[in-house]
Order: sequence, then C-alpha cells, then structure tokens
Amino acid sequence: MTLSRRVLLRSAGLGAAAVALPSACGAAASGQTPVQATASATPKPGGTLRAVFTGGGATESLDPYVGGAPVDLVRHEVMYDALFRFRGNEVEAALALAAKPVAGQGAFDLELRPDVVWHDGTAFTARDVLASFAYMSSPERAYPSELSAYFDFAKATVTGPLTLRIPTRQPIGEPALLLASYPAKIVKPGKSIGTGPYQVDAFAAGREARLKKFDRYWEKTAVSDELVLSSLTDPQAKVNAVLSGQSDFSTDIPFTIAKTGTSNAELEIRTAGPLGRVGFGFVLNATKAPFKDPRARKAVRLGIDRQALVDSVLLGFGAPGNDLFGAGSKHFDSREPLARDVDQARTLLKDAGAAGATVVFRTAEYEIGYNASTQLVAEQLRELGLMVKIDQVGVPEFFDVKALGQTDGIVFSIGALPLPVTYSRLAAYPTLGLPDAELKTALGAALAATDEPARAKAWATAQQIMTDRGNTVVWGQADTLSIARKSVAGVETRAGQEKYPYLGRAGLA
Amino acid sequence: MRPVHPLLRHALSGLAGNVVLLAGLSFLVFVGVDLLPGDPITSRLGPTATPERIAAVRAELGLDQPVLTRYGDWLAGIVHGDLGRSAAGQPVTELLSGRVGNSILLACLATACLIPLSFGFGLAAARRRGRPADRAISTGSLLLLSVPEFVVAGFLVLILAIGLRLLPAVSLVPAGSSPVRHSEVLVLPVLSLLLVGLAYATRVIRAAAAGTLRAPYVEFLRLSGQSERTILRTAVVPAVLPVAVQIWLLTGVSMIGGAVLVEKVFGYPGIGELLVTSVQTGDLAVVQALVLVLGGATLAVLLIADLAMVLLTPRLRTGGGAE
Amino acid sequence: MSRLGKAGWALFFLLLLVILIGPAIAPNTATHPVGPPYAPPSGRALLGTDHLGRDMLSRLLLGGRPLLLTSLAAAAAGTLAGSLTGLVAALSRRRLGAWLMRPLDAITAVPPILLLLLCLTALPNRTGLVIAVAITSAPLSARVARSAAAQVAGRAHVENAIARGENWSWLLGREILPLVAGPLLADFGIRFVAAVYLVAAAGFLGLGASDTDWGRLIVEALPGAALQPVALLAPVIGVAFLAVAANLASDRAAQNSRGLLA
Amino acid sequence: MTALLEVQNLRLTAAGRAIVDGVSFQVEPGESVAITGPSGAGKTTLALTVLGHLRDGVTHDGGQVLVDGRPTLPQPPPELRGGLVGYVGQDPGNSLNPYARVATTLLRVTARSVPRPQRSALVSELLARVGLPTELAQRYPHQLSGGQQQRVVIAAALARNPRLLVLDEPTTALDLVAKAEVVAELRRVSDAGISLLWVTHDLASVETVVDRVVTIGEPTTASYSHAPVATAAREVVLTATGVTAGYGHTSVLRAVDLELRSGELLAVLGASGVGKSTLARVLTGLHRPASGTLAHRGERLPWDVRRRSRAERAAIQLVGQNPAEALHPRQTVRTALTRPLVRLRNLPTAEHDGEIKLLLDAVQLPIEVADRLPGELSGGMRQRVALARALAARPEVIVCDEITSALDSSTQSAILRMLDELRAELGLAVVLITHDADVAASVSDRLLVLASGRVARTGATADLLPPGESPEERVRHLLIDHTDL
Repeated sequence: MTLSRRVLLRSAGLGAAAVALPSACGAAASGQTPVQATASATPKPGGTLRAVFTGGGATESLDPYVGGAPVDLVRHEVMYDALFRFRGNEVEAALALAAKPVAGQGAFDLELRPDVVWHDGTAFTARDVLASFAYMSSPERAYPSELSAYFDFAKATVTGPLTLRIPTRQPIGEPALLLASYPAKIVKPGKSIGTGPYQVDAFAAGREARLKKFDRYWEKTAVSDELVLSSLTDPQAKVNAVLSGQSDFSTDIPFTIAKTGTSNAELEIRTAGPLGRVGFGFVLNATKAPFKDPRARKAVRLGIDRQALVDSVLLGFGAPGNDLFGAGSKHFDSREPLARDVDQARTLLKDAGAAGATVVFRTAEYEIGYNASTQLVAEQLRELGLMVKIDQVGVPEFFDVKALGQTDGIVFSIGALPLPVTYSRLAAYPTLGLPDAELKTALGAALAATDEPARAKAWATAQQIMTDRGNTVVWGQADTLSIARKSVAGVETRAGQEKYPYLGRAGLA
Repeated sequence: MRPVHPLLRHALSGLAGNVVLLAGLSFLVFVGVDLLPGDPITSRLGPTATPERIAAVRAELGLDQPVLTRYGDWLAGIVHGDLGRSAAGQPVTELLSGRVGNSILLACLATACLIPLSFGFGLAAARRRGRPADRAISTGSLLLLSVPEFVVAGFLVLILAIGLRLLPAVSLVPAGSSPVRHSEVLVLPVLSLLLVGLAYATRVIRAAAAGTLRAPYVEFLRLSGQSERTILRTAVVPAVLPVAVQIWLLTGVSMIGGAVLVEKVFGYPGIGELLVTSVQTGDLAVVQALVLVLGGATLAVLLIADLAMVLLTPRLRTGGGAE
Repeated sequence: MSRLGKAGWALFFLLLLVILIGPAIAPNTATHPVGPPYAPPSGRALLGTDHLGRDMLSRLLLGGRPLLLTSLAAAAAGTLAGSLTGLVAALSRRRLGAWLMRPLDAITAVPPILLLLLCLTALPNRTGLVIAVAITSAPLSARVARSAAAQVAGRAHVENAIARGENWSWLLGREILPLVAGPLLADFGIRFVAAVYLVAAAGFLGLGASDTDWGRLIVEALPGAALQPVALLAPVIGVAFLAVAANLASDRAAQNSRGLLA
Repeated sequence: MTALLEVQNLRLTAAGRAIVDGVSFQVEPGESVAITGPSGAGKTTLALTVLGHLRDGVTHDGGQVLVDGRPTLPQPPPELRGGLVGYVGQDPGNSLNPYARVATTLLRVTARSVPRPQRSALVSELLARVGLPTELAQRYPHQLSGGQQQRVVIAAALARNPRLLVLDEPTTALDLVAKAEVVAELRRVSDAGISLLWVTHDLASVETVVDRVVTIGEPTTASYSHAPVATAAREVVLTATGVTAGYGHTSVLRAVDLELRSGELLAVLGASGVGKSTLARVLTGLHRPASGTLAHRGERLPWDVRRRSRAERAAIQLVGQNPAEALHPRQTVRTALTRPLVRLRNLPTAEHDGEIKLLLDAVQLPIEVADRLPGELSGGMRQRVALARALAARPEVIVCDEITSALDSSTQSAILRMLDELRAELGLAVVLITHDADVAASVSDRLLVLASGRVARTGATADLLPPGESPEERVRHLLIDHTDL
C-alpha cells in the first residue's frame, strides 16, 4: 500500500510545502459580521471570476498528478473530470456512468459516458481512461496513485469503445466510492488537456492561472467566461487580496479575520457549512506506554475541555468534536461529545499506572491552531497530573517517521473525507493506526460490502470500536471560512474538499 | 613596467578569487545540506515507501553516490550551464529563471530610490549637525532601523492598501506578464525594502559627511573664503561618495536575498518562497543554485564596490604617485 | 549628544533590569488562559489577552529574557569569534591575515536568512538560532575589529611590546583590546540589534525556538492586530525600545573610543 | 595710516580655560611678524581669529581683532577670507582637497568665473608665482611632494592678491629640502610687499624673513650642544652590512652599512621619506630587510625580533618618534616600566619599585609620575618615560627615531642633554635618527647621511659639519652633491 505523506497532508488541506503562518496586519477594525453559510444565489453568465488560494510556489503544475497545493487542486477540479465525484456526500456519475463489481471475478466493469469531448476537440474513449490509469499509477512518478492499492491497473483491459474491466486487489463493494474519494483525474498523459468546464489560457507556477470557458463541455457549460486563480502562500496576504479588491474570493482564511469582520459592505465572510468542517485533534500512539492502555487514552478524552479549545483556538468558529474523524461524511457516527470529567480521568490514569507520567506531544504549525491547541491541551492535561512535554518542530520535519514513533501524541486534523479514506490514511502510519484486530475486520467488511445496510453496519461497528478504545482525540470541528464579494455565487464545496471548492458553476451574481 | 592596467589586474584577480571562494562555499553548502535532517527522498516518497523503492529512487537521482562524487557531477553540470533538477524533478534553471529576475528587479528599484534619498538626507543631516533637522532625520532613521521589516511592511499594507485603498495589498502578477508591466504591485514591496535600507544608508552617509566636514582641508577651504555650497560640492560629496557607493551596492545586493520576509507579506513572485522551502525539504539542487546565484551576486557586488572605491578615490586610482 | 548618550545608557539598563526580572514579576503564567482570546486591556490583564486568551503582560514579561539572552548570546558569540579573527589577522603578516579573512568573505556572500534557514533546519532549537546569528555576524565583526586593530597595531607601544617578547595574550588583551574596545562595543551593539531581528525573523518564518520571545509575540499578534492592537504594539515597542537603546549605547561607545586615540 | 592687522587685548577660552589671555599686537602694511611661543600657548587659535574662525569649543571672551580697521569676530567681513587675507596651514598634505586636481583647487579659490580658454593660462601663472611648473596643474595633491603641496597652498592663498598672509607653522611638516623651498618662496612673497603673520616654534628658520617677533606665553630657551668624545678606541657593539629593505616591490634602503661603537652617538641624517625610520625598525628587528646581516659584538643576530633571545632583545632598544603613541593610553607609567623588567630582565617583583624610582630619576621625572596615565603627561614627559622604558631593559644600544621632532625647542634640548648624560654614565651607544641638521651637529660624534636609501656620506661630525657654518646649508650641499653624482 503506497500512501504518501503528501497525500496525508492534502487531506489536512495543505500542499506539500505550503507553510501556513500568520502574517501581516489584519483587516480594518469593525463590528462583527455574522458568518453566513455559502450563498446559493444564481450567478450571471459571463464575466471574470478572480479567486485566490494557497499556492505551492514553483512546484505548482498543470499536471493533475504533480501539483498538490490547494490552488493546484482547485484548478485541477475545473480542468479535469474524474470518473465519479461527490455531490454533498453522495457519489454521482461524472465521466463514468457506472462501476459494477463482477461477481466472483475480483474485478469490476466500468461504463463510460458517451459524447464527451477533450479540450483539443478529440472524442473521449476507453483507451484514454486506460492511458490515464497507467499515467497516474506509474512507478516512476513521485506519488503513484493510492488507487493502485485497491485496483490492478496494469491488468485492466478495454472491453469496448466505452467500457473497461479493472481487476481489484481485495474485495471492493463500491468501486465508485473509491474512484471518487481519491484524486483520479482523467487527462491526456503529458499534456494539460482534460475534459473539464475550463481550459488553460495562461499559467505561471506560483503566481496565476487564467482559465477560459470550454464551450463543448459535456455537462452544462461553465458560468463565468474566465476564471483567474491566483496563488499566495501567506494566509493574511490572501485576505488582503480580497480586502483591497484585487480578488473576489478566497477560502481557508484565519479565524481572526472572521472575528474582526470586514467594514467593507461589498464583502462578506462565509463558512463552508456543517459538512465542510475540519476535525482538529490528536492521535495518540497506541503502540507504547502509557497510551498502549485504553484507559489512559480514555483519560485524555475525558480530561480535555472541548468548548474552551473551540473558543480559543477556533475563536468559536466550529463545534466540539466527538473524538471521531470524518464528521459530515456518509456513515459518520455523530454521537454527542464526551463531557469533561477530571475526576474520572484522574482515576483512569491511576488505574493505567500513568498518574504523573510525562508524555511527549509533537506539533508543528502545519495549520493555524496546531501549536496553540497543543499548548492548551498540555495545560488542560496538567490538571489531571499528566505532564505534557511539547516537541515543537518545523513543518517539513513534522512527519518524520522515526520521530513519530518516539512521541506519545501528535496533533492532527482531517476534513470530511469519506470514511474509507480517513481510516486508510490513519492506518498508513504504524503509530497513527490503532493496532486492533476487530477494527481491521470491520474496516475490511465496510470496504467489501456491496449493499448499503451492510456497509452502514460495518462502519457503525468500526466507529463504535474507535469510540470505546480508539486512539483519536477529536476535540473540535472547525469551520472553513472564506471571504468573498457578496456577488460571488455558485461556489460548491464537495465532501472533504472544503479548502479547495469547485468553481465550475461559480460566477458573479 | 606594468603590462596590465592596475585596476584591471585588481579586477581580474578579485574575480578569480571570487570564483575560488564561490567554489569553496558551494562545496560547504553541498556537504552541509547533505547532512541536514530533511531527506528529499523520504519527503518525496513518504514514510510508507518500501526500502527497495527508496533505494531505487536514490539510485535514479544518483544519491547513492558518495557526496564528493555528486559534488563533482554537480560542478561538471555547472560548467555546462546545467544547474540540475529539483527533488520534484523540475529543471532548476526553469524554477529560478523568472523568480531571480523578479527579486533583482525589486532590489534594483529599491536601490534606485535609496540612492538620492539617503544621499540627500545624510548630507542634510550632517550639514545641520546637532540642529532639529539632524535630530529628526537621525531619530527617524534610528526608529525605522528598530522595527523588523515585516512589521513595517504590515503597517504599510494596513494603511496604504486596506485603509486608504491607494495601492494593491498583494503583488498579484498576471500569468504571461511581468511585474514591470504592473508597476502598481511593486510600490509597496519596494517601499518596505526602501524604508529599512534607507535608515541604515542615511546613518552611514551622515556619519561620513560629518567626519569630512571636520577635516582640515574643509577648514582650509572655509578659510580661503569658499562658500558652503562649493565646499559641499567639491570636497564633501567626493569624499562621501566612495563610502556611499559601497553602502548602496551592499544594501542593494542584500535586498535580493533579504527580501524573503517582504516577499512573503506581499506574495511577491520572487525567490523568497523557494529559498525557504528548498532548505527545509533539503532540496539540494535548488539550495545550491540559490547559493550560487546569491553568493555570486554578492561577491560580484563586493568586487564592484571595491573597484568603485578605487575609482572614486584619486589617491587609490592613480597609485602611489610622487612620495 | 553626551546627554543623549547618558539617557541611552540609563534607558538600556532600566529596560535590561525589567527584562531580566520580568519572569519573576509576571502576574500569570505564559500558557494559562485568563480570559477570552484578543480581549482588550482590563484590570485582569493589563495589556489584554493574546490569541489564546493568555495574559499579554505576563507573556511580554516572560518573553523579554529569552529574546534578550538569545540575542546577547548570539551577538556575543559572533562578535567574539569575529573580533578574535580580525585582531589576529591585523597582527599577523599580511598574507596570513588575508588568508584568515577570505573564508569570512564567503560567509558574507550568503544572505543571513539563508544561513538562518540552514542552521535552524539542522538544529531547530535555541542553540541553532544562536549559531546562525553568530555566523552571520562574525564576518562583519571581523572586518570592524581588523580595521580598528590595524590602526592600533602599528603604534609604538605595540611594537615595543612585540620587541620585548610579550606573548599573544598580552598583545591582544592588554595592548590592542583596550584601544579597540570602543569600536568593538559599538559593533556589538549593532550586532545585537541585528540579532534581535534575526530572532524575530526566525519566528516569522515559523522557526522560532521559544514561544514567548518578543519576535514570536509580534508574529502571533499580527493576524489579530485589528482586534487587539495592544498585543501587537507592546512587543513591537519592546523590540524597538531595545534596538534604539542598543543603538544609542553603541553610538556612545564609538564616540568614547574616538577621544581615546586622538 | 592704520595698521593692517590690529589685535587688541584678545581673550579666547576653551573648556573654561583661557588659551589666549590678553594678547595685543599690530602688523603694519608690508610688515612681516612672527608669532612664537611654547606649544599650547594658543598660537594657532590666535592665527585663526585673524580670519574670523573659531574652532569647535573655542569662545571669544573679550578684546578684538581688526583687519584693515574692521573686526573679524564674530563674523568676518565678506571679502576677508581668501581676498584680503590668505591662509597657509601647518600640514599641506591635509590642507588640499584630496579629490580635486591642483588646477581645480586654484581656479576655485580665485572666486571669479574664468572663461574656459583662459583657465590653463591663469593656473600656469598662479603656479609660476610660487615657482612650480605648469605640468603639476593636472596632478592630485597626493602626487606632489610636501614642498610642492605647500607651495600650491601658498599659490592658492595668493590667488586673489591678499594683503596679509597668515602662516601657521608652514614648514614643520616638511623635510629639509622642502622647507628651504617654502622659506625661499615666502621670502619672495614678503619682498613683494605682502604682510606675513607667521606662527612658528622654530624661530631660527624664519629669522631671515620676518621683521619682528611677538612672543606669547613663556619664551623658549636656547639649544644644547655637547663636546664630542673620542670613540675610535672603543669596541664595536653593532654592525649592519648590506642592508637592503623595502615594502612590497619598492625598496627604501639599498646596501646600507653601519657600525656603532659603545658610548658613541651616531646621527643618521636625511630628508623625510629617505628610509631613516625603516633603518631604525630594521635594526630593532621590527622590519625584515630583503638582504644584509646584523651582528651584535661579533655574534650574528637574527633579523626578526621574535627570533632573538631575551638578552639580544634587551640589548637593542627603540624609542620612537611620536610621544602620543609611545605609551599605551590605558596603562600607567609603572606598568610601562615594569613590563621590560619582567620580560627582559626577569627581575623579582620586590625589586620593581626601587628600579622604577631609579629609572624615573635617570630621566629626571618625579616618582609621582609612576601612577599617572600618559594622557596626564606632556609630550616631553611621555618621551622621557619612553626613554626610561628603553633603559629599563639595560640596553647596550638605543635607537632614537626622531624622538625630539614633535617637541618644542626647550623640551627638545632637555631631552638631548639627558641622552648625552646617560651615554656618558652608562656607556650607551645611541643611534639618533633625525632630519634636523642642527640637532645632528650639536650632539653627535659621527654622522651618517642617507639619500635615496643609500649612504651618501659618513664620517666624524666635526669633519662633515665644521662648527661655524650653518649645518642646514652644509647638509643641503651634501645632499645636492650626492644627487648630482
């Protein structure tokens, strides 16, 4: 199974090297502006929409399998189509119409959409899909697609002009879900040619991409004539770009901006809604003492003050978490969060023989709030008699495997990704995954289930195990905030992609 | 006696020395970065990559070779004008080309503004030594020197871009264009760099001018009935110029590499971002190229500053003369 | 000027005192929240609270010492290493002196930020920071020391000491150092200010070592500047104050030394 | 007819101390007056008030200075500086703008716009007035000799035909030949009817030019001379042969031979820049010559002082030119005198105090001086301390490099007398390096004249500079003869 660290980061909403840091001075002081859910007004056709996202500097690329910064992902979303995609948290057909497991064969049949045209005017065929599969899973590539862990693309065969048969490596009940979950854009290998609603007009890595509407798009053609996507790495700079009128929209902005509000009547601050939240928390190392003992893990869960963390770290923009990642995705177990109980936590710690123990928590400012939340949690756990030593490192070293193995907890966040993705990513790290046979069985069953009730049951079991003795501590669900001109409309947020929304239907009202 | 003009000989020997120095420097950095914790392969492949896969990529990139061999290969590449490839596989020359130019543009513009301003303020303050104008200039530059540049930049954005909306807050440069054609995005970054550099240059020029104004030959000119204007023009300016040129050149070149923080605040498409990420991820080829470019530029400017000093000082320019 | 210089010293020492005893007089811990985030100044938190609701005054008082000591250590290490090299270069034969100085020129050619990044990536802690700042400042100190000592090294009393066979420690410590102490102290002041900035810049780039030093406080307060301007202004004024005082003290040291050799 | 210059009861103070206290004198048109007095008597300060200039820290505290009937203080009349009164300063090397060519400097002081075609003619004329060739017009000051520089300064001062020239020690920084050039030049100026106000501490050289001498402060004493001792019988202590030395590619000394006998005073005489100081440094091991040998009592000595043994280092001592630099400004006299006792004589600490008293006695300084810093001593006293420090090593040879040139004449003769006594008492051999022919004639047994880095003449002082003739004239002849060779 080849899961790269970068992909792990992508789930946390950041590109490979993007360093999220607070920066220059904030917005003009003003009264509080209420935060609104994404506007559903209809945009007017035509015009230019300008948006700014976190860039990846010189490493940005038009190749959907190279660039990994949010701006890359936003651009890839509108230039290329996947076989399946999410709408809300349901899978819907895109370039493929259906993916049906072939009983007893360890394979599935893929049926493609007819009458799709590439940006260069050629017709879309099954061979193109095969070429894309080969391209994305090529071992020479820096990040071969994670889908290769489930599907054997090398043995895939074209069975008709618009049909393919693809063997699987393990029982997969719903291939479309996996194809929608992982980035699997269909592209003409080596060229920046896709089938999406926009095609590239001009591009400068780390600065800007100008995209123009593709008139022969298979679905409804895009709303805006032109899309200008700018790259900035500094969160404050992104906000400043909108504040000073240089851009119309930016997302993933610091909470402080929302707190300050904006004095400009043309602008508003939006949230991505309850489905577009990011789970903030910690993963405890269940392979060594003291967190090898489930009672010690439980003690931490009981010992933290979730509301205080939400108020301080998220400035109130979010809700307390229930220790499970994936809030907002399908099958998520949205039970009530634990209430703080310091006494019980102390008792549990004592039972686990960990009273007064010293543990090391690793943090880096991967996302705004990582270091702050670690500091606050350390303060809170001190009240239980658990001494937390903070190991604060630089961003590039954060996921150093050896160091991860030596720490007792690391700060972690993950968006509303589909549960298979969330759990496979946690399992990818020996020290992040929970070594639990029952959990493994439940996860396998969830992946293999072909019918909905079985899937739901398997996920319920898995999440019950995580609730009972899991190693994740999710204290909060953070809102994803964006700043936009009020006239910006049609911005769609897809599950787990709150930081790189879909702009294919967006425009100015 | 001398077949080569002494100045030319000085320049040539300086150039040769600089090349040697740069080679030494690049070697040090090469070995140094190699020892850094960040490993381009593991950061590229992720922690779950199999040992065979890591070994294969290492071999592919030639990283299994001893460090000396790799340095040799890198040097050979330089001779052929090839700066190598980044860990992500892009040619370094491509990564750097536009960005280096943009950073240099910023530094050049800031220096161009710095020259007249620092000279004017420095001389004005020196002429009015101890009087209110001098106090104002000296205190002002002292205060400016005392605030970190990213704070200065932040305040400028807050006031000029967001408050008054006079200028763009971030330096968004359209694809396929260059900052030159969108001069409005240059104003604030240049201003931020300028303010910090100006404070320093003004102080140095003021000190040099004040020193010259106390020199015996200035007293002699006064006693020969020369006007203050003439004295300033004929005696003080030529004496301050060699010092000033040095400061301008050094400040200017330090702005190329020193603009990292300012570039970050404005999202300016310079080398700043590249500098930070390449060091942190141990992207040796990029770090090396940056060291080469920035180090080479600095050494070249140091040499030019040396030559300018010689050219502007008659005693040095004409050699010893009759003794 | 002398009155201004005296004021500079007085200011410097006062600030130094506050900074050094700061941790002892801080009313709260640096980490414990005392109120809502970005609360304005109030009786409970005289300078308001920071982005996590922690007492700004306490953080300021707790953070001065690490900044001061780190910068001092870095400036001292850099000035010491640089001065020693410069002094030895000035007293040595010309060829040896040039040979000693050349590698330092190479260091000057690397932008301080790059050096900072390299050192902090290798050693992501306070030691790394001190080493980085020391390395960047040593070449400049060496130049200052060399040119100051070169003016002194040819003086008759130095030659006399050489002629009567005094050893290096006497020559450097007793003959040269007392005479170049002024320029070196002045240079030390400048290095100190530069160190303060580099430490702050490290914080800005997310490389800082302590979480309360003033550079870090500035960086943390920047996003919330509109909500709680005091949280930003207090450390900015603190850093500026320190820098101004150090600059004034350095000017004064330079002036004192001028009189000595007249 | 009113006086051209009239100083009436002038009082000037600096730092609360009067530097010029009630001075009055007059200069008539066409008259030349010398102002003399010991150093620190305020001669320069006085001269500058004639031009209406007060240096930083000096305040006008009473009295008046009138030029042509008009007061120059607090603000001089507009046409005074450069017009009515010209000024020539002490150090021509520092008086000329180093960034301007001679022609530019001269044209600028004429203060009128000259049409381009006539400029070179005007410059040539101004240069011709001071006897300089036209070629110098395009040179920078550093490309001129000291004498030429000072003559350019005079040309600049004369450019606007002043009626009075204020001269502040115009010859002290010059060597013998240059000094003669400048004095001759000023004589011509004076003869042309221009008044001179000549500030000097060296009356002898201006006697032929000025009409009158005004002394401020205490008068100076007469000079000192000694009776030569017969030295032929004494043993040779130091022999240098074939000394060739230089800096970089330029050689300063060429094949210099020198022999010194115990108790003898050898004067090394030469113009400035001729390599005298280099010779001193070579002999004391501070400068390594390119070739040549040195022997001490027949034993070969290494050139580098660091390679000499302790006894060898102690045997030869140097006393330098500049009293300001001779002593460490932060070390007391006691420290300065103790170090040689420790390093060169290994004397037990208990004996230091007694020895220091003896040394201070020998140079005629009170014991209280021991705990003072050099800054609290006068130039003469510092030079005595430097001498005592050299004696502390119990040397056989002392090399004195222009030890009196920075001192006023009374201090100068006191130092020379002391040197003579020490020589007689201790049997010291002395190499006295000087540019002053009078000094050489008055104290030396033998003479070695250096010219262009070579030995031009050597022999008994009595033979080369017979009494009765002006030593300065004789030396000039010796040097010119040599140059003709």
